[in-house]
Order: sequence, then structure tokens, then C-alpha cells
Amino acid sequence: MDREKRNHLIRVFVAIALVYGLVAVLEFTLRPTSIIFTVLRKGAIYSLVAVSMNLLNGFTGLFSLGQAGFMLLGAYTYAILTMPTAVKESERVYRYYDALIHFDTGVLAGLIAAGLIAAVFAFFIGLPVLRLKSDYLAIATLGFAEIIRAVCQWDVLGPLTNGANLLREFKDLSRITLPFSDIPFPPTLFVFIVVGICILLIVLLINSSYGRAFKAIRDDETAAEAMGINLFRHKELSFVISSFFAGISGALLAMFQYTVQAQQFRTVLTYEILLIVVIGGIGSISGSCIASFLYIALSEWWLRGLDMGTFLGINAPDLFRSGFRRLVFSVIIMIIVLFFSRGIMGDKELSYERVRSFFKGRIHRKENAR
Amino acid sequence: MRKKMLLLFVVLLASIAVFAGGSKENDSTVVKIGVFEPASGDNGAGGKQETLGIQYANAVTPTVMVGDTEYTVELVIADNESSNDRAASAAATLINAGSSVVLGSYGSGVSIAGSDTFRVAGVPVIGITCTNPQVTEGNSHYFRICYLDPFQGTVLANYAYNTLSARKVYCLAKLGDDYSGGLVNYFVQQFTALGGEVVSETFPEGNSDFTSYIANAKNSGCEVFFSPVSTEAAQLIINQADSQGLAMPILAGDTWDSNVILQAALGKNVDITVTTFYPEGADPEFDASFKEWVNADSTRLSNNGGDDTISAVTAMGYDAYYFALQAIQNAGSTDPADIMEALWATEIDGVTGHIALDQVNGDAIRNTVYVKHANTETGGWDALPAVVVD
Amino acid sequence: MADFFHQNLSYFLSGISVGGQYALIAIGYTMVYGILRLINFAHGDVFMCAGLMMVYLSSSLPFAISIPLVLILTVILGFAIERVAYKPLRSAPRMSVMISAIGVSYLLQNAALYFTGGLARVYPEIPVLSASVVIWDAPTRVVTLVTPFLTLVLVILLSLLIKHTKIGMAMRAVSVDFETSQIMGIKINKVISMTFMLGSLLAAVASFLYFTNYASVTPTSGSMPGLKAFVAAVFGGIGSIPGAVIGAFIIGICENIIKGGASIFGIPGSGWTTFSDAFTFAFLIIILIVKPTGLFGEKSVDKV
Amino acid sequence: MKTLLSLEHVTMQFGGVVAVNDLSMHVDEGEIIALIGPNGAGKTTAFNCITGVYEPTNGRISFDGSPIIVNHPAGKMKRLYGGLEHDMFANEKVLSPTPDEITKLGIARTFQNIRLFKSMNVFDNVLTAMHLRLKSNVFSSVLRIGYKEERAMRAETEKLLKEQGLWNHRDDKATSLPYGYQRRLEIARALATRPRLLLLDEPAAGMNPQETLELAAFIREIKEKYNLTVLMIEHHMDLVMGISDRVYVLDFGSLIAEGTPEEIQSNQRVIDAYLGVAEDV
Repeated sequence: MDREKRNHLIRVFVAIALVYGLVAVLEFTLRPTSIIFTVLRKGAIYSLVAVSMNLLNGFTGLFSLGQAGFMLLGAYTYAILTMPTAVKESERVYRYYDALIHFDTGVLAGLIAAGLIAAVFAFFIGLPVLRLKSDYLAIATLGFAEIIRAVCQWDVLGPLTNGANLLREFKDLSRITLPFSDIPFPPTLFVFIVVGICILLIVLLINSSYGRAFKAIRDDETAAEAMGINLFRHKELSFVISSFFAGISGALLAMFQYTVQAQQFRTVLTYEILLIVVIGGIGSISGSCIASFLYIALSEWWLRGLDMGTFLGINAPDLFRSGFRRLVFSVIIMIIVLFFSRGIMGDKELSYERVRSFFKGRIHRKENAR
Repeated sequence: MRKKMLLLFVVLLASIAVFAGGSKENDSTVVKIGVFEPASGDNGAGGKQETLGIQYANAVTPTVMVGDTEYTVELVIADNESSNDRAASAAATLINAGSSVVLGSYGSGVSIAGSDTFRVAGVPVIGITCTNPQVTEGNSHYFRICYLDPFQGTVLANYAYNTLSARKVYCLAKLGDDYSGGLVNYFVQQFTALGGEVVSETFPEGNSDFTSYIANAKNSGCEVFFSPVSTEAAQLIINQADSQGLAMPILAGDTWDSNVILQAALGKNVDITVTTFYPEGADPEFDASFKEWVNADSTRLSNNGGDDTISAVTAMGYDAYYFALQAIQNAGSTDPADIMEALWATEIDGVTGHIALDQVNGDAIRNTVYVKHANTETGGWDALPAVVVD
Repeated sequence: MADFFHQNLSYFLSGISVGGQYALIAIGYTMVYGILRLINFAHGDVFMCAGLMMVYLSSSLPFAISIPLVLILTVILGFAIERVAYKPLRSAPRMSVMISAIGVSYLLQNAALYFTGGLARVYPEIPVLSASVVIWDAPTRVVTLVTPFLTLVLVILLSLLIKHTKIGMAMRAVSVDFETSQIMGIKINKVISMTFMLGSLLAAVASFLYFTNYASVTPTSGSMPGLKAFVAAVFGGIGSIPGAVIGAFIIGICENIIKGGASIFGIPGSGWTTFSDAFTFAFLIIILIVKPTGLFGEKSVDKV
Repeated sequence: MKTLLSLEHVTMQFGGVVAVNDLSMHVDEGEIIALIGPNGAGKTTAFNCITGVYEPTNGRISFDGSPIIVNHPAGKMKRLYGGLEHDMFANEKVLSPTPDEITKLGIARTFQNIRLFKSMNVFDNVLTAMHLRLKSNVFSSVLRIGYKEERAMRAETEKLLKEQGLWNHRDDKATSLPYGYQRRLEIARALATRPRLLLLDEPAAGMNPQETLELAAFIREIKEKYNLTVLMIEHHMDLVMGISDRVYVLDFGSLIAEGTPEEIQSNQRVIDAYLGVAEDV
């Protein structure tokens, strides 16, 4: 049994190493403007948010719709902290306000602070909100996310947040370097490393005693409580941890798109991530990751032609005009929600055995058909 | 079973899509110009009109000489959806399609938001009507052929103070919108410097109820309503100003120079004055041939807002295209880096006037602001004397 | 006091008017929740679709035909959404149904985006409703005055329907106990369809009133009024129709008072208007925490 | 013998309905006590009061000599109160711990309608119940610094499952087990919290006479082995009479009889209460 487990671990390790190796190879061979990098980076970032949301919705059974708000906090914290002091004091970004903060931090400190700020807010928001049940909880968290957004845009906080205006020129993906040098850090690899570490931590959490307690709460609150699991403390823990990683992914998103603005973090963003979680399978980490990459690849790359006149070699500018991609996309989503409600992975994880048996099943059926 | 079907479905979709994404012709005598404009969202109407100008110019002059070779110009159009968070991904699409130079965008916010994506890729961009200073400031890849908001805001403030004799102005901007926020800011600076007083408010994204803002303007004793917002919000403001009996003049910037505004104001009791880049009639030849081109196709007509009024942004788009062609010609190359280098020294005589760039930020050197007044009976613009500042 | 009202009449007028419009939307939320325990996120978008239909239909048809046609089409839309997106999931977990609702909302918005080309469409001026009137020196439109009365009339009609007709009684039975009423031979599907159709009908009426006031329709026009109507429903105690109506009026009026805060209370306008939407949510959260069942909601006890 | 659990004048009222009225009882260390009564008599409500699921309207519950739950009618309830009138606890400090705190004190329970953790296998169901004793904080748990503790918990789970004869099913999904095994698993899970007092809510429900007999032996066995005190709700009179030391009888929320199984069997009030619901006996 232990050997089996070890083999499994080795396989996982090899697979992950292969993925990272591939990313590194791509990074050094393809031209840096290739759309593949957009897909890889954004896909990885969305994986992290989706996994963090899955931790709440899938593993703890808390239907929370506040993810966009915590991403916003992370993105703003990171942008404000890592923006060079010289930029803050110039008029380039803080045009209508005098910047309040006169120091700047490194990338790593910025990322961790982004997570921490989101977590601190989550802690205080969780105190009242986590006593609510199912859809009331969903609506209350959604409301808090909207309030966070409104407060971020408030004039009075302008010296900190630059009001409702864009933040930019912080340490984004084009401005990160290898430690103690000026050599630029390969951006896609950077995103993959950060996201990888975060997801690894979440996986370790889910497989720890605390993770079992979360799942117990999801399965049956009353029974979990009767087994001595403090509902409120564990819900709060899950909420805070999930928000911590949502904060980090918000920071990564800011780094990815070079600019950040509160306006972007609307409820629609949360819905988008929720749909990714559902497509991947509620309660499956690997499902969330696969779904994120698929979702981003479809929307940023493969279906782009639907918006730009030509798709699959068919040129029909009247049909394939702006907005058609999103229409097709939402139809696909509805099909998945209605007919494949368990998503790609259900609540299972991707493993060598599953992939093998999947293809075996295929072949087997083909033979039968003959 | 179902799950397998789903996986199969996804794989199928992925494979056809890879095929779709992968098939790109690489013609060596084609130069691609990216059009980074909104076709939907708040600024969709304006973006489409600006794009029309570019398309018309492309229809008139579809080739460019690079060195001794004649290249065909292909426009690559990506919709940035008037949304700052979609800007980066639309920009990436244009870069990935191999654009040598990019034109746009209508709306300063999206231009700023997409800017860094172009910077990292080393692709030069020519801003057409994005008037916020931050677009070109501190970078060497973003240029622009229009005047800037500090200039426009000053002209507007002077107009309000001197011509309209207003001493208290109500300013309404959209929250988080760099264009309206910036313009209001410069307006306020100049207007208070002149000794006037302002009441300033913002409305949030998705707001459609302007009655309270209009009531605020009336109740606070303002004499002019300054609201340089998107045409979408403008329609609502005009409508509700009419029904609430807002008696004061409404003043706005270049975005309002659109037939959307004229249609909304037609037959209403409103007094609208706007500043802009180009008054219809300044170049009759261009006007006539453009109208003919627009009327020839129903899609073009609907993209122009349903009639053949020429918006200033269309004329600007037309000029931007020629400016880009000139830069390509000067560079003698389709390489973005060469074009970027050549852009600094590029000059043309366009329908909107002579265009040359300053050597600090790559902004156009312009000194004329045209002023128009909406005629609510004919549904056209009445030209007022242009303001020239030396 | 009279002076105060006189000066700020326009805020109250628009508050009452928008409150009535929210109320009509909120009833759709509250009835569906009462029966299915589902937050029908797509309801706001149904409202938006009614607005768009009117834009397109009235361009070629006279109002006498286009108005009834919009009502009928919206009812069909509501019915179809229930049949396609919610009925297959009747035995699925609640979260799945809610996700399906989010999916429908996403679909309707994107469909609208595609067909309108993402541009705002100008809403036609419906005669009489769009006419201007002056009340106590405050110029406004007829629709502003008509809205609260029309809302009340419709609510009374609806209450009568629920109290006295067979289908109304079935609705009440289903909302009290889904399973039992099924066993008792009530045709659940018919009742649910009826609920969706009634909700959509009221949303269509609300769309006439709302868009006559704010003359343009965009793909996202429905989401904010929808959310606010939902908050109103929660405030009133979700499942309760009078609660939803009262909640909607309160929210409509409060929101306009905040927007007019600078002039009503003399608070210097340092961006308070930013909070007019956030206020709605803050309000919601306070209610959820202090009195989760709302003004008129019933308390339920979990069985162990 | 030492009293482990005592209920004094416990009343539980929902709105206007008094579900448990002035219930006083005590359970001594090492006893097996049965709580019986017709359907709707308030037995499960009493359990829920003891385990902290409900907050009693009035009364005091003590465990191991110290009060753990105390309440008296206050606010609106003062006016509505329909239980036996007295104000014994009016001046006492209100104590209303959550169910997990009660469990940590050493009271574990099973449920009438089995409530296992559906998505987990048998092993994890039991392992999860040991979470309450976990000393590692979330960081050391995630980073596996406290791996020794986890290892010990797994060893203990293994021991427990082997003793309960569930070891062969350890990788099966809990809900896929046969009914009898699910009951056993629920008891094993409760034992994993290391209780001193075990509350069983209708452990023999749905079992045939043979299985019930086995269950009786099983309950005696675990009682001896883990040094337990048992309080159970049961309808199967064979089981009740076979293993209980004493029996309490509830009817319409009130205690109507108390005594040894023999005394109860001949008690006229009990017989009356059960008439008409004889098929349940």
C-alpha cells in the first residue's frame, strides 16, 4: 500500500516537473508576444482563484460570492505597495491626490501583504456573515464585495487608492527581476511558480486534519458539530484562507494586466470564477485548474475568431461580429450546467489511473462496437 | 458516460479551435495595422465612428510603399469593449495578430489600461482622440494626434466663465473614468483660478437615474451643467434634463460631438455646447466622399449611428490612418521598432489640420479647439467661432 | 417642513417612482423564492429583455400592438427559462439551480450584447407616459406619478388572485410545503410555471415604466435594478409580497436621498453619491444580520 | 456511585409548544440508561438539549458534577412560558455551549437518522472525529510539522476500526455500507471522540431481532471496554429490558415513570401511555 502511494507521488511529481519544464522551454523559445503566454499566465492565475473558491464552495460547503472583493483588496495592496516611491511622488499615477504612502516593497513582500490584507478583511467580514446559511450567505458576501469596491473608489481614500482611477507602473510582470540582479524573471514561469506553491499549500490543507474537518462541515453540519468540530471557527478559517489566496491571485492578476482598477472587480468576475469551478467540478482541485485553462484558452484564443469575422476558415462578418464569442460561450456554459452538472472531474482528482482507465474505456467500447 | 462525452466534446472543441487559431497566412507584402477601438460598451458608438474613419481611409488608400515594395495594408480590428480590464486582452490579440502599428483608442481609460501591453511587446500606438495626458506621459511607444485635456479643459472653463458668464458650474463625471474625471479636473482648476465656484459629483458604473444629479445642479444654484461623459450617459442626461426642465446650458467635451447626441436632443428643450476636433464642412471634399461611402452600405450607416453626420472622431480616425502610413513610409520598414522610431518625426496635413508631434511625449502640437452648438430643431450642429490659443 | 419637502420634492418623486418600479420586479423574486427557494438571478435580465423587445417591436409596430406583444413575449420568456433551465434541476442541490440561474443571466446579457452590438438603444416615447407635468414647481413626467398607483393596483390584483383563485391557493400551498402539496395532488409544475409567468408579466410592466424614465436600454440595464429589487425582497422578508413592495419603496427613496445628500442635508458632496449602490448592499447586510427573516418573513426551525 | 449527568427541571419550548416539560433525571457512572416513550414524547428533543443543539428554555444540566447548561426564560419567553412555573435558575448565570464544546467535555452521540460524512470513506469518518483533540495549529498541520500527531491519529483509527470489525471496509464510502454497519460506524465515530458518556438515539431502529440481539451484546462490550456510561433512546423493548440498568419514560414531554426495567413493565401509567401505539413497542 505504501509503495502504491509512493508510486503515485512520484508520478505526480514527474507530471508537475514536466509541466514546469515545458513552460520554461516555451518561455525561452517562443516569441514573448505569443498568445500562448497570455493563456498560460491568465489560466494559471484563474486556477488559483478557482481553487481558492473551490476550497470554500466545494470543500467547506460555504456558498460565498465574495471572491472579486478579496481579489480587489489583493490587487490594490500589491499595486500600492510595490509602486516605486518615485512614481508615487510624481504626477504620473497619483494625478489628483498626493500619495499617502512613501515607501515601496519588493515583489514577494507585496504578494504576501496582498494575501494578508485580504485575509484580515475576510476575518472581520466573516464574523457576522458566516452565521448566515446558504443563499443568504451568498448574497451577503456578494454585497460585501460590492461595498469593498465602492469604498475603494471613494474620493476620500484617494491618497491611498488613487480614487477610482487606474493604478499602474507597479512591479508588474514586465518589471520583475531575478533576486539580486537586473536580469528579468521569465514572467510565465514566475506566475506558475507562485500559483504552484499556493495550490500546493491548499492541497496540503485539504488533506490535513483541518481539511477533513472542512469536508465534514460540508457533508453534515450537525454531525460535524456533534463530533466536536467548532463550526464557526472552522468556517472562519476556511474563509480567511480562501481569501488569502484570492488576494494573492488578485495581485497576480494586477501584475499580469499591468494596470488595475476597482471597476473591474464586479460581481461578474465572481460569477465567471464560479462557472469555472462548476465546469471543473465542485470539490476537485485538478478540475478547477483544467477548467481555468480551458476557459481562458477558449475566451482569449480559440473563440476569438467568432468576434473578428473569421472562424474555422469561414468568413461571415455579419454573423461573427463583436459579442458572438460571448454568446456562444454562454450557450456552452448552459449546456455544461444543465447536462454535465458534475463538471469535468466531478469531485475526483486527476490521476494516472483515471486517465488510463478513461482511454481504456474508450478503446474497450470501440472494440465492443466492432 | 456523460463525463466522457463532455471530455470528448471539450477535446473536439479544443482541436478545431487550435486549427482555427493556428491557420494564419503569412503574406510577405502585407502590413497589418491594429485598430484598438471599442465596438461595445459605454463608448461603443464613438469607437465605431472612429473605426469608420480608419476603414474609409483604408478603402481610399489600401497600399503603402515600404522602400521600393508596395505593401497591402490590412486592418486588424479588436474590440476592447470600453472596459479597462478587457483592454489588455484586446491589445494582446492585436499584437499576436502581428500588427506593426496600432491606432486607438476612443476613451482614455482603455488606452492607458492597454498601454503597457503594447510597451512590453514594443509595438507603437497612435492615440486618435484619447485626450488624457496620462496616455503618452512617461512612455515612448504611445503617440497621439489630438489635443490634450488640460488644453481642452482650459478652453471649456474660459468659455463657461467668459462667454456664458457663469460663476458657478455643476460638474458631473463618471466614477473611475479617466476621460471625464480628468477633463472635469482641468476644467475645475481653470474655472476656480478664474474665480468661479464648482459643485462636483460622480456617478457610478451602470447608473441610469440622473434625476437626482440634475436636481442637485438646480438646487445648488449652478448656472452651467458640465458633463463630459460618454455618449451613453449623455443620452440619459439630455432626456432627463429635458423632462426635469433643466434651464441652464449643458457644456461637454469632444465625446459629445456625435450624432447620438443630436438625435437625443432633437426636439427637446436643451441647450448643448461641445468642444471638438473637426467641424463638418471644414473639408467639403472629404465630407462628400465620406458620406457617399457611408451611404453605400447599411452596416457602415448603422455603425455611424444611422445617418451620415460626420463626427469629429471619424475625421480624426481618417487622419490617424494616414499618419500611420506616413510613419511606415518614413521608416521604410514594417518592423514595429523602426516605425516607433520614425513616428517622432512624422508630419502630415490632414483634414483636421496640420499634425506634428512634440518631442517630449509624442503629443500632437495643436492650438485650435472647435466649438459646436446642438440645433434641436434641425438635428444638426451649428458651428460657433473656433478658439485658437497661442 | 413643508418648505423642506417643496425644495426636495424632485428627490422624493423620483424615489417613489423608482421604488414602485423596483417593487414590480421584486415581486417576481419573492414569489419564485417563496415557491422554489431559488434566487432567480436571471429575473433582472428578463426585465432588460422586455425593454429591448419594446425597442425593436415599436420601431415597426404601433404601440397598441407592441405593448401587448411585449407583455406576451416576456411571459413566454419567463416560462421558457423555467422549463429549460430550472425544471431539469428540480431534484438537484440548491447550489446547482442557483448556478443555472447565474448561467441564464449571463446568457441573456450576452445575447442582448450580440443583438444590440453592445450599444445603448433608445427607448421609444410611449404617449401619455412620457409627457411632462409640473407638480408643485417640480417638473417631472407623467410616468413618475403613474408608477406608485399602478404598482399598488397591480399588487392588490395579485393579492386577490393569490387569495381567491384556485391557482393562487395552490401557490400558497406549495410555498408552505413543497413535498406535501405534491402528495396532495397539486400540479407543481403548473404552479411553478404560473409563478414565473406572473413574475415576468410584472417585470414587463416595470420595464415600460422604468425605461420611459431612463430612456436607454443596454445589455446590463437589468442587473442593478434586479439586484436592488432582490434586496428589497429580502428586506421585506423573502416570500412576502407586501414585504417586497414596502422594501422596494424604502430602497428607492433612500437611494435618491443619498444621491441628493449634498443638497438635502447640506453635507458637502465629497463623493457620497459613490455609495448610492453600496448603500443598498450595506442595508441588506445589516438586515441579514439583525433580522435575517426580514420585515414580514417567517422563522423556520432546522430539524435534527 | 457517582452521578455523571444530571438534568434538573429542564423545559424546552418552541414558540407555544412545550416539547419537554420539567424533566429531571440523572445518569450514574457506568450505568446503561434507557429513555423511552411514544413517538413525539420529546426524547430526541431532550437529547438535543443535552448535546447543545437546542438551548433549553429553563433548567440546568450538569456533567461530572459541574453545571454545563443553564437557562431561564427571559424577554419574550417570560410571557410565553408554558412549562412548569418556577424561578429556581433565575439568578444563575446562563450557560449555553455549542454542541462541539459539549462533545469536548466527553459526551458523544449518534443520530436517529444516520448522519455519516457522505463523501468520506469509513476510515476518514472515524479519523475526522479525532480532529477535536488535534493540538497542531493550522500552519504546522498544513506544513506537516505535526505529522507525528497525524500518524498517531491514524494508528488509533486503525485500532478502533479493527476492534469494531470495520477494518475490511476502511476504503469503502461510508454511505455504501450495509445499514447495520453504518450504525456501527456511527458508534465507532462517536467513540473516536473518547467520550465518557455515550448518547445513542434509537440504535436498533430498522434492525431485525437477530441484529438487535447482537447490538445488545455490542453495547455491553463497548461499555466495558471503553469504560463508558450509556444513555439511549430506544423503541425495541427487548433491547431496553435486556441491557438497561434503569429506564425513564417520557410522555407528552413530561416524565411519567422511572425505575428498573421490571418496575417499568408493570407500571400502569406506562402501559396506558403506550396503548394505541402498541405496534411501536
